[in-house]
Amino acid sequence: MEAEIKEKIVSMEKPHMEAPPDWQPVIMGILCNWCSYAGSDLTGTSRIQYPPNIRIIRVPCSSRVDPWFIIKSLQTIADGVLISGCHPGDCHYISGNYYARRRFLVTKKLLNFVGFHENRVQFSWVSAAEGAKFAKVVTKVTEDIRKLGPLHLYKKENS
Amino acid sequence: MARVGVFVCFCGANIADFVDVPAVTEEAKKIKEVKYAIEYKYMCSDPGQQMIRDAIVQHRLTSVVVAACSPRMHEKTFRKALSDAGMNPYLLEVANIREHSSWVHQKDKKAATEKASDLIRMAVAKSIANEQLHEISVPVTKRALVIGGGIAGIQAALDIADARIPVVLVEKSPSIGGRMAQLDETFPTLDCSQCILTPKMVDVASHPFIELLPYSEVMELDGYVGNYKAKIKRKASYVNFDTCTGCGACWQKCPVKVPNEFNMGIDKRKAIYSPFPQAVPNKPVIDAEHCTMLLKGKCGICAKVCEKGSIDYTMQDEIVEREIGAVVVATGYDLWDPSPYEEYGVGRYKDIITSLEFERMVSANGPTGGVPVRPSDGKVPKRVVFIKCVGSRDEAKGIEYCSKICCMYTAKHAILLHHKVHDSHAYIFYMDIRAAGKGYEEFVKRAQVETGATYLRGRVSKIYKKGENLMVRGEDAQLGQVVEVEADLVVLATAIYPYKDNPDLARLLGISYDKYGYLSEAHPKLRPVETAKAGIYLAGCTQAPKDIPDTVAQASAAAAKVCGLFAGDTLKKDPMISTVNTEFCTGCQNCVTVCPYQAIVTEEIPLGHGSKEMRIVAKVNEGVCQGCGSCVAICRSMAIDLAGFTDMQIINEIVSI
Amino acid sequence: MDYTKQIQDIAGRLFSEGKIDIFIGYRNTGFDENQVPVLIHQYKDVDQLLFTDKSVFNLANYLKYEHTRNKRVGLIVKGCDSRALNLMLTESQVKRENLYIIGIACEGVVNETGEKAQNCVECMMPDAVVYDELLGSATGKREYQVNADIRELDEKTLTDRVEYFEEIFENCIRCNACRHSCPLCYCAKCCIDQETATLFHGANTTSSAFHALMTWSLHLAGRCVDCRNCEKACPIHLPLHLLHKLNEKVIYENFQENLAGMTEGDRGAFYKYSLSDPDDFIL
Amino acid sequence: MKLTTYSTDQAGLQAFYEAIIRAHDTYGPVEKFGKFDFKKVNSLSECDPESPIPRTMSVKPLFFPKSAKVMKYTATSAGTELSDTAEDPLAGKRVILGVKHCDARGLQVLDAVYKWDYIDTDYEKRRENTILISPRCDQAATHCFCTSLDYDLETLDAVDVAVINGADRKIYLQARTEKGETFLKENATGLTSANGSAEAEMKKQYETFAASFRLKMNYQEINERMQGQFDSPTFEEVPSSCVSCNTCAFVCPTCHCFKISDEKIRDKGVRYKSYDSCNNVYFTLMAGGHNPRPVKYRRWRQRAMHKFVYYKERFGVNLCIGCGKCTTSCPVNISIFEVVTKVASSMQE
Repeated sequence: MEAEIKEKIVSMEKPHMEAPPDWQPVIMGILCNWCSYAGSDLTGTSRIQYPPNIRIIRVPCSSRVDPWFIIKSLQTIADGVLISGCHPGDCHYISGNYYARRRFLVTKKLLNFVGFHENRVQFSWVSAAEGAKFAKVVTKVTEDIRKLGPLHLYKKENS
Repeated sequence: MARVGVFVCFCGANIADFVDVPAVTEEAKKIKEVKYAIEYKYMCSDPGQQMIRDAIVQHRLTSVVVAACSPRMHEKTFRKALSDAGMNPYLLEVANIREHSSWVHQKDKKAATEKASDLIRMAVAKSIANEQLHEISVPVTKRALVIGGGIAGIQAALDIADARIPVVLVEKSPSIGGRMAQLDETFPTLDCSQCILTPKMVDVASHPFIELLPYSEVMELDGYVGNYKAKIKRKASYVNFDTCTGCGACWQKCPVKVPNEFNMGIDKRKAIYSPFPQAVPNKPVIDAEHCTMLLKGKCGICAKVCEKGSIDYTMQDEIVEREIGAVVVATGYDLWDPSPYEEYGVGRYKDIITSLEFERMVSANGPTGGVPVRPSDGKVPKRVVFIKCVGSRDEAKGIEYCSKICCMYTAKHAILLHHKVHDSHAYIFYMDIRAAGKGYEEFVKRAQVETGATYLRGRVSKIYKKGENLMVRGEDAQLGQVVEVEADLVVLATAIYPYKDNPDLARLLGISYDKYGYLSEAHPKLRPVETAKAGIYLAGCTQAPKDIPDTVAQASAAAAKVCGLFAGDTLKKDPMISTVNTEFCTGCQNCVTVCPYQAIVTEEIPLGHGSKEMRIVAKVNEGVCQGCGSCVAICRSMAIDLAGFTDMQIINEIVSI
Repeated sequence: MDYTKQIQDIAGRLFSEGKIDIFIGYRNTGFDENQVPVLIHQYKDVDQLLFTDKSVFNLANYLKYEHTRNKRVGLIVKGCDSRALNLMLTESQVKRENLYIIGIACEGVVNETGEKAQNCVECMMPDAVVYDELLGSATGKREYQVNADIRELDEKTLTDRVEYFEEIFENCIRCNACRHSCPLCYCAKCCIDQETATLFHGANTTSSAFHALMTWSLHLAGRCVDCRNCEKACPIHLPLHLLHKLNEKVIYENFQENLAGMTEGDRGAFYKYSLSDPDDFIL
Repeated sequence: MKLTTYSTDQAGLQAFYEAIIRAHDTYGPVEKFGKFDFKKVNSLSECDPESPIPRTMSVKPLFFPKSAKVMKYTATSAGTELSDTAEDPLAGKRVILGVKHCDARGLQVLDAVYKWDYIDTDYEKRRENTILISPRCDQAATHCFCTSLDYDLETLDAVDVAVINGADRKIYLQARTEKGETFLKENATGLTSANGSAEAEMKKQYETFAASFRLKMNYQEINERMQGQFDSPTFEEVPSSCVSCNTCAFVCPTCHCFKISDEKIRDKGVRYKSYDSCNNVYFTLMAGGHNPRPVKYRRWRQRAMHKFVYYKERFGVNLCIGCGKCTTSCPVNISIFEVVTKVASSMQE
């Protein structure tokens, strides 16, 4: 039990800040048009249920995602960010997700270094056929962030 | 001041059952920029679209948000509705409240409703930053380049030319015809390959819309879809094709003998040669690597015997340029080199040949006059062992894929052997028989019944010499025992392998290729003919192993694509592409590096107003840009933006959830 | 490390041969032992020039301003400076033919307390990599070592790191001296000053400082040469190198990339990719 | 002017400070990253009122913060609703320890612009509610030249309570304003009254202090000379090593340019007023695209002229107060002292 509490303290940004009782996490989802957005549509068409906390933005390709979309999302309303693109090799634009992958890794590590829990920013590859995977990923990300509680770092005052 | 109209769809019960649509509409009305919001049963229906059109006019809307199903579904429909109301169609945003809310949060109506409201708020915020966009039109040069003169290239060229579109057909060797010209008879109908191919070859040569450039290679391809410029090297043939009659006196007298590539090196050709009797054009060329006149300056016999004086030893390679609008790549295949199969004795035993060598032997115009013979002693073989999947489906020694045609041609070879040598017997070692195709299974049956060939399921483990003959040891997996067959001749069905220069060609064309060297299609299922580079298409075995019907089908498909591309005077393109703001561009050219389509070039502009000093900035080629946004995300000075997904639009979405 | 004489000679020679319009070097501040950059326009000022282990500032920074554009410039570069210069050459910000580069095989500069500076202790490439003339004897590339401060912070708990960095971002006054003193921040208008950013991050608040510094460090990821001009310029002495060194560590460890600016034509880790890049962090 | 003076020793001063910290909202120079910045303190050990001048930031942010909320608003289809921001955190009664005299003088100079045609009520309130307690400098730092800019015994009323080191380790506390007088009297527990006895020692102390200055100028003369120097070519040469980094303006105790920016999320917005700098290229960029100061030397000229000419023209007092903070913070140590003296002297040549 003690170890568990310690673990919690070590892994939280601001352990002393409690989540309000009716708090729900907000997750910013940025999906590439060709694979992940299509995959999320398939989740819908297949009526696979997932937590309603994600808000989705459509971009043409994961390589369109500038790291400061992530930073800005975290600074405004979102408690976490999920970015999803095509599997390596499947990029509609040949190489976009390879460039994106490098940026994502560095962004994730940098954010973690300055204090964001690594689960705040997540990436996934979801193909247009992986409706079930999309639901699984969203569920996992939502639950991870729910455990972390509301994000309090560098928020804009009016968010 | 933005005036946004929000149109919320019930989608029958699809949305309405799980999202409180009227509440969502009310919520939307609270947004500052929203001047009009309404819900309707089916927004995509005619009355629904009419509501949008009316509201645009009535409420002087500056952008429209439709909250309904996925934009991948009805974005086009609603864009058209905007257009019809005289509004720029790109001022539309779709909030996906069906796939992303009602269908996936069916157990929590409150949360689904909240989420739908948020999605609408995001779409409204994005739409405020939407700009009027206009379809891009790119001029087209209506001329196609076909690379490769095999059956794929021939078919594509003929189909395009028949649509009265000029074609430049480039073939590397002296004659068109390709691999198909080497074949004897073709499965599953056993019609003579030459008989069906040569008329097409002649058609190519005589077609008014086809410019045939044999003995030529593409050196450079610049530009973009509709506007390519190709540099083609016409290799020096040392024969004036205009005066040459193709009489053959020169090659009959030529003293230099060279292994004949067309016959897989079974016999010899001369240094001046025409590859085969039905060649098109039927004009000889001098092989500069072997001609003693060209190498040492001695001989000159061909010039002496040529009555027309067509021989010109001083001829030089020539570069010709052609402006073209589209390219069909049909470079065909090579045979996989079976030498890793040491246990078969490849290279050690003369009487092990490849299937294409066998094909040449049984061919009526082949080196042995249509009768198979043993290379070692010239005897006609009675017991022939055919081994399938040599290289194919073998991760350890060969390649992973199935070469697709070997099952069929081996069956054909068994029949041909039976026809040519009546008292012969064929033994066929196979892994599986893959005979999917019209008349294919029947054909294999026919081979088995008609020839009595022994089909042995199993791999060959060793071939060794026994006297003059070869002992083939393998496994009969059905009996579960080792079998040994004494053979006069062994024929290896070696795998199809991509044409060896494919990677170089792909780099030259700016398209991608896989680990073997097959050129990559844009999408394996839905765009199997296109490459990722607009205006470049694939046909035949350059993309993957294929038989003749598939090759011809793909060639015709590529031709149809070209014709479709050339249907209008200009190409219409989606306007969602990158644009450079030269004021902020630093000219670092990182965007040039990451663009997968080479769509970004540089230009020089004056440093300031009226300044003589110049600076470099990036420039997006509208015709090439596909709108992925890679350049936008890496541009540090934010000088590039992607229409339809601008930074401003995305920020607006982010801060309004 | 004292190349004062050689540099004065070279600069003098360049001016007298008419090969340069401007020479960028170091001079004494005039009131203490420290040195400041100086732009010399004529032969007679050459004797001001100095070069010792107090010649700290990265002079490549001056190549981004209007008064050196299209001028023939002579300048001194240490190892790190030369790598910044290399990137500027790769990114077409300067023309090689306009430059006369005096490379230094650097032995490390000193910090305010007189000790060898941290970035020099950890320097992987002390020799200038691009030059017309090299002073000192090259010692070659050294082993990569993880920055001492990064190692220390990595061992802390997330909560402690949060506290540490909150202090940094709270104290930032957003004067932007860091980016102005960085030779690789040459954009005509920084993205942080553009409408898209100012609309939400225009104020000098902690959150804006966070946005600005994070964006800045990501724009320098794979490009930062660790010259620490930014840190020297910061009026409140924020440990800005942490952000860059972390990026450098991630890139070095995960992508096996070369150091930023080692060769001309290498644009840095974000402008290329490898099929074997780590994928395990992706769901 | 009759000045209430108390005397004490080092321990007494510590006790005085501690008593103040206990009784009032107190700010003092707190060390962070090697620099002293004025922060709220809860005990004397957190801060150092004697912090060294070159490493101490200005006290300006406590009166004119780097970013302050102007208002909040909510924009919906029902209209835009404005709301005042939460209470100004700097408006309450407070005491600031360890203010440098130059800093305090800077506030005095700033009063002129803030209490000019429009009175900045926020600023005024912050000024009114603040007691500045300031140890007097004994030694000039490298870049100090405040004595050349109207600093003398008479203008010490820039602070409310002056702390003066006397002979024999005696420390005098002297009220320099009415506000300071009331404050000192209220908090004089434990201090010995020493009215009238400090003046002589102060004079002596000032003399040694004044003698420690490396930099000296006649600013009246410089002011006159520079008035005609707008087109001086010296402006183009002097700051050539400037990197346009803005630091000088941000650390300056008297720079008061600001920008207004909105941060809007969903339907709620906050309007901020934040520092800006004339050294910023885009400072003077106008909506039409014209920029009167696109190049560095023009921006530098503006800075120098504003500091030494324009402000005096309008308000009768020099804007630069000679604290040397800009030179200390400048990454390439450009000295405004050097620049203006060079420009002023270039006319003679």
